[in-house]
Amino acid sequence: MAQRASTASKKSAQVSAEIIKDLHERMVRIRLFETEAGKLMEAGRLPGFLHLYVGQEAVAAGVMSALRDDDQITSTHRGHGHAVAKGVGFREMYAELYGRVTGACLGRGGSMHINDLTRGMLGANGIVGAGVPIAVGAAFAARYKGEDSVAVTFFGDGATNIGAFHEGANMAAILGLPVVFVCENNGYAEFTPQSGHMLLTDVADRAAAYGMPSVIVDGMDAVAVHRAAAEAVERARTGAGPMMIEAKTYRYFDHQGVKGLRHPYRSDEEVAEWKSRDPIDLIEARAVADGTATRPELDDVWRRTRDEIAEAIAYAEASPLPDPADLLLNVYSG
Amino acid sequence: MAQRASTASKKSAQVSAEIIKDLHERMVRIRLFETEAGKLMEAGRLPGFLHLYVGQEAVAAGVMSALRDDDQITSTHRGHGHAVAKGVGFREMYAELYGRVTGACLGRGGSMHINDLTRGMLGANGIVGAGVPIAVGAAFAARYKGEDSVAVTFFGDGATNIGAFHEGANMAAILGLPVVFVCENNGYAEFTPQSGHMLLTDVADRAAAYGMPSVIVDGMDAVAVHRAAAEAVERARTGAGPMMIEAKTYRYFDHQGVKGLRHPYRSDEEVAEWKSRDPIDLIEARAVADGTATRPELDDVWRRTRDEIAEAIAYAEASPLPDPADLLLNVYSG
Amino acid sequence: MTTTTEAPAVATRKLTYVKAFNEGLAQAMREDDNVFVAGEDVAGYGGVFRMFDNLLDEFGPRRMIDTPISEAALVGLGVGAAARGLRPVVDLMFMDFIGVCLDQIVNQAAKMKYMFGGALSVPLTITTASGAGLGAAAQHSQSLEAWLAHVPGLKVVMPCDAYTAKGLTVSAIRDDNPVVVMLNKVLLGSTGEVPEEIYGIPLGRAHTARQGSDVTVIALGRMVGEALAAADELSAEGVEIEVIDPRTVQPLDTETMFASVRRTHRVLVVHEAVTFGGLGAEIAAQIQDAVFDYLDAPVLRIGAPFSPVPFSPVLEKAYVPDRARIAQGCRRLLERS
Amino acid sequence: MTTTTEAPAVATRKLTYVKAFNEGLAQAMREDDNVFVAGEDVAGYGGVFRMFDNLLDEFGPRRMIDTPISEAALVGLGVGAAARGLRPVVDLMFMDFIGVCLDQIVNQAAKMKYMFGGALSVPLTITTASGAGLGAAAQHSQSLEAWLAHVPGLKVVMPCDAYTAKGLTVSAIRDDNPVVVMLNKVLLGSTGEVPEEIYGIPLGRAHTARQGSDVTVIALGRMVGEALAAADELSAEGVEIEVIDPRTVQPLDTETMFASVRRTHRVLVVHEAVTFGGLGAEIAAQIQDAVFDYLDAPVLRIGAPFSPVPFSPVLEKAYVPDRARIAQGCRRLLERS
Ligand SMILES: Cc1ncc(C[n+]2csc(CCOP(=O)(O)OP(=O)(O)O)c2C)c(N)n1
Ligand SMILES: Cc1ncc(C[n+]2csc(CCOP(=O)(O)OP(=O)(O)O)c2C)c(N)n1
Ligand SMILES: [Mg+2]
Ligand SMILES: [Mg+2]
Repeated sequence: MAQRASTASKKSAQVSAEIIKDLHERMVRIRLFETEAGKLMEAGRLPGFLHLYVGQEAVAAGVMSALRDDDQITSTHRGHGHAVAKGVGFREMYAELYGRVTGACLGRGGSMHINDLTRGMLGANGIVGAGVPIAVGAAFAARYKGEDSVAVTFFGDGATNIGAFHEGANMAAILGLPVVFVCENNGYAEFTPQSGHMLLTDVADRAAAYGMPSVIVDGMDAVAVHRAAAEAVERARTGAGPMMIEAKTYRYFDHQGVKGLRHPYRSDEEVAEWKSRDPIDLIEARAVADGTATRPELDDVWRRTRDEIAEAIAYAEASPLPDPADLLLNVYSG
Repeated sequence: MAQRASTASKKSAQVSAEIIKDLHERMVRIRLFETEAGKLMEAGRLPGFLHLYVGQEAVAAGVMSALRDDDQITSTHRGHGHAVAKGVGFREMYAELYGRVTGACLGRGGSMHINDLTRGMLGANGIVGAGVPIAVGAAFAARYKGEDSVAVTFFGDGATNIGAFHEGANMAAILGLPVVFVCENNGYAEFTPQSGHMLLTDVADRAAAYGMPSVIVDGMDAVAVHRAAAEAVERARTGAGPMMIEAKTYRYFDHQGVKGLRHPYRSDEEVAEWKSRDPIDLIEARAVADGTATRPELDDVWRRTRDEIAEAIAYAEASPLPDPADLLLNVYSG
Repeated sequence: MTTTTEAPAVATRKLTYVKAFNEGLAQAMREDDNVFVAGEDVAGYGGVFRMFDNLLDEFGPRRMIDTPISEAALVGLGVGAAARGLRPVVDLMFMDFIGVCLDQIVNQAAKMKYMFGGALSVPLTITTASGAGLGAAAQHSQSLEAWLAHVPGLKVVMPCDAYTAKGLTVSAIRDDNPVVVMLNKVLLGSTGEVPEEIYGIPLGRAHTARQGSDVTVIALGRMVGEALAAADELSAEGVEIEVIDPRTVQPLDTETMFASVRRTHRVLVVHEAVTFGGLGAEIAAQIQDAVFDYLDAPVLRIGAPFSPVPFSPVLEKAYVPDRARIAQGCRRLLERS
Repeated sequence: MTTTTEAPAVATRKLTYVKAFNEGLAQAMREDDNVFVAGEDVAGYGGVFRMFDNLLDEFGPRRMIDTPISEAALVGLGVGAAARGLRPVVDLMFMDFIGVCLDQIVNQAAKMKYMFGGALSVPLTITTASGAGLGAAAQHSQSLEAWLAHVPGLKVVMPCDAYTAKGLTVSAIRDDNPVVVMLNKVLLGSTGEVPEEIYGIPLGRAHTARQGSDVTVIALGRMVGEALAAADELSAEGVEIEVIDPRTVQPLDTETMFASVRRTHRVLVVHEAVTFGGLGAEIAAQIQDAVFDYLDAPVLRIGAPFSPVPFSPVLEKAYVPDRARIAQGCRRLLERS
């Protein structure tokens, strides 16, 4: 039913140098954004919760590199990676994490509600599965208006057990809407392994319940993800309807925050094994091997990004707090 | 994935005469109960809504004949057939439709809430899909208490699009509970044909999304349904987990009430074609042909049932109305 | 687009409540191509309450969408489409079904603008049928406006007659916020004068349906008609009651209520919902706070008793407030000195 | 099984709120094998708030069930199991998630006994964490007790400290009705004296947390502590306030409130939920009705402003009521003659 990973990744050989570099840069941007956010949180400088994306970078980078600016995405509680990859600026993202009025939500939303309508980022979401039908609605609007943009909805393995996912998938299928369903299967829903929340090995097999094609990709291989996404997006854009991509991936940090020492829900070996296939290491090795980029070029991406992040954090810290007098701002329109 | 109807019905040859008679009687009881209820409604003697089961009798009869009294069922808005087949009395059912204090719900619930805990009938339900997780809970309780009863949940084709179905199916699967999922696919959700609410031809294919086996049966053939149900129940009872049965069936009357003249959502030919395979006609022909019963014996079932129904309606009509002074009865326990 | 055309003064013909709704919706669809309707059996069948009759013929399947039984996805579809600039009208058939999709209404539609720092609007209209009286029992008869009115970001309207069914629906669709339009099932076939042209009734403004000097009765939805009937009965006894129809329960026009109470000194609030935690509580709390010194008697609330809606008509009749209970409440208020 | 052991008089040691909850739950599980717990990460992980720490070790996987992210099925599992005689404890983690499963709570659990003509009971306990103060923003910080208290058939408790967290949880589990236990997230780590033995706190009975003669403050959940702090502050000014903790908001012990107001003549209600449509409205409405002639000033309500819960701590602090606002409210009430 679902194409196997091998099938999809075989084609991963044939992408341009430009795309490889693009994928690399998106991933580095996510990695550094998240690592710094984690440090700030551990230093007690950020309020609220952080669900960090480190480890899963290839998915956001691979999918977003296949999208246009006017394509829409809906995201999850673990949304920073999607936002960064979709082009949301570091400044407004950090400022939001700091609760500053210059933030992406004017300090009102925090980590779980980061959005940027100018970038087609229709928001992270604190409710598991809730973004799925919203993406279906965005795709509906595109078709209704005669535009050819598509909508992509990201969700975890755990999220496929909630009703909104099921309803949204069936709705997209029966209406034949341009939606790409991207399951980031990191093997866990919080602290429950996939085997504890569903009997299937491959979430992609759920697509058949909606008459939707699906593909499984190596979620640590940004190129493989990019190719699968490009295909699914092309299908959707040309009116062939929705499709599901399952990307097998892993999160390095805890469900929330950076380190989780409380409950050994996964082994050190498991973590180490996944890290040995780090998505950024993989693409760098490949880029250097095939001459797409030199080591110094790659290092430069890290350096530039680090500088940009340092600047953005300084900007956030220097930004004013919201004024409590404006508590009722934006509750209603008009 | 799902066994095809042919596979399941082949075995339908080998059931005992006793079971054939049992199936016949259950179906006649449903048919007459519903036909009379429909007449009473058209005569303006029953308040509220009625979703009649006529046409689908083979499903309730086939499943219920495979159950024990201590097995539990949850039902739907179209619940009379399930209740009758599970052994709920005509008196309390009619009395409930009349809103009398002698009714199955003391007149508080009406058609959509008929229940009988002594018969393992955990209630009709006015909310599409809502009975599914409740059956999962009943099955959980049975296993928890070390009992070997099973739970059966009935739902329509349309109901498989709602979140509660999806969540309940996955929950039963991952917990390995003794639940049998019976989809009564009558081809319509209200006035929307199946092709308008899902892309699949066979609802049974949805079971795979939960790692659950499934089977498709001819829902006009009570014997076929009985055999499929007996197998699924046996599996569940012996700890092999949940299974889904899709019974392809048809409702003769309108979604609600008896005749629907407003919107020609289905053709006369379609209705006639299904009626030509009437489940009661089928079993009677078979019973007479193979000598299981004589025509007079079968007629006697109709006559006895008619008498019982006339008596039950008289009982209901003679029953007192609830006392408005008792408005707050049973809102709380204790 | 939050301007509302004020209603024309002269009505020209009688229409049923449901046809008035339907006409308002159709005119709003003609006015703005961004308006579409989605729901279960709204297109081909025209809605189980005939709310959407003939709209498929006029607007076609692009704008009239039949959906699967998937209320969470249905509302979500509306949220996403609204976020992208359309003006969806999403139908929930029975209000009782909001339990399966409240997250999309409350955590998504209502909060999105706020959480996103004002980056967008969610001009979503949700239509639904509420109320008891048809023997539809506990899961098909509820009036749950108190839940919705407690949610910042939502607006809620409760048309009491054909005229308001049309005007409030038009305003709901034109409004840039998520608005829930609670039609009343018992009123669907009731008739009233309705202007032919499109008109909006301003949201958040109460209407004094009858003037009187002795008692103020604030009535929601179908209870407006019951209150007017009670007023006739009381008038024969020499008691003149003022009937206020809030029309919109979120935002709630309390100023009109306060002004009335300052004149009458006595007030009764009536709604179909159960009294405990109903909007009568909010209205009573605000009135006693704002015009405490004008009150000659405590604010009296009339609502349903604290039980699910019973099926048996004899119980249902005792359950839902009516003109007799309203009249009796007014008399009690007047007895109190 | 609706009897409740009255709490022993002497407390022996301090425990955190969350440990007190956990201890009560564990003792109720020891008391009755029919009690089991289901929810997301409640077993292996012990709950994201550590509410279920160590319970898997003691009770094993038969009684501690980790479930998929499927709240509708989770509550439904509880309803079905309760209908079949078990006493499920079902955890919803954050109260904000009830939007995805409210149908099972409201249309199934709450109404089943009534709709079924009394044929069964639904002894289901739903635990959840509510309230703002952790920077968790609009979808993880709500206090939605007003929705639940408006539903006939449900009971709702709001423990304000470690002692009540244990006792109300035990009573909720022993009760034969669906009861929602709203823990408060900010209080989880707060400590208080808690008896070691199992005890229940009667549902539906308010507790006078502090006696005073000048103003009655009725405070829900975490606001009880804020009210007591305000009382200390006011006491220094020579003003003695009486603090009433309803403990159970459905059923609501209004008699205790009325009796207090008859003595103090002034009353303030405070809760975390938004003021509009919050339970303060119901309490105010009942008080002005029942003891109108005793009131020297209108009932004053303090709650959150009408907006979603903001993320930025500076806004969140301004959003949630606190001791300062309560004290100020009391002063305002006293100024009014
Ligand atoms: C409706 C709902 N239920 C529960 C939660 C709490 N929760 C937040 S994230 C999460 C796990 C999600 O797992 P998955 O979908 O696999 O995403 P991942 O965290 O692995 O990225 C849970 C249970 C929630 N936010 N919303
Ligand atoms: C949550 C919910 N949505 C919508 C309805 C209205 N409704 C009642 S029955 C029905 C159609 C059900 O179709 P199906 O499941 O196929 O059952 P059938 O009526 O064909 O037996 C609908 C939409 C409802 N009762 N509950
Ligand atoms: Mg995951
Ligand atoms: Mg059907």
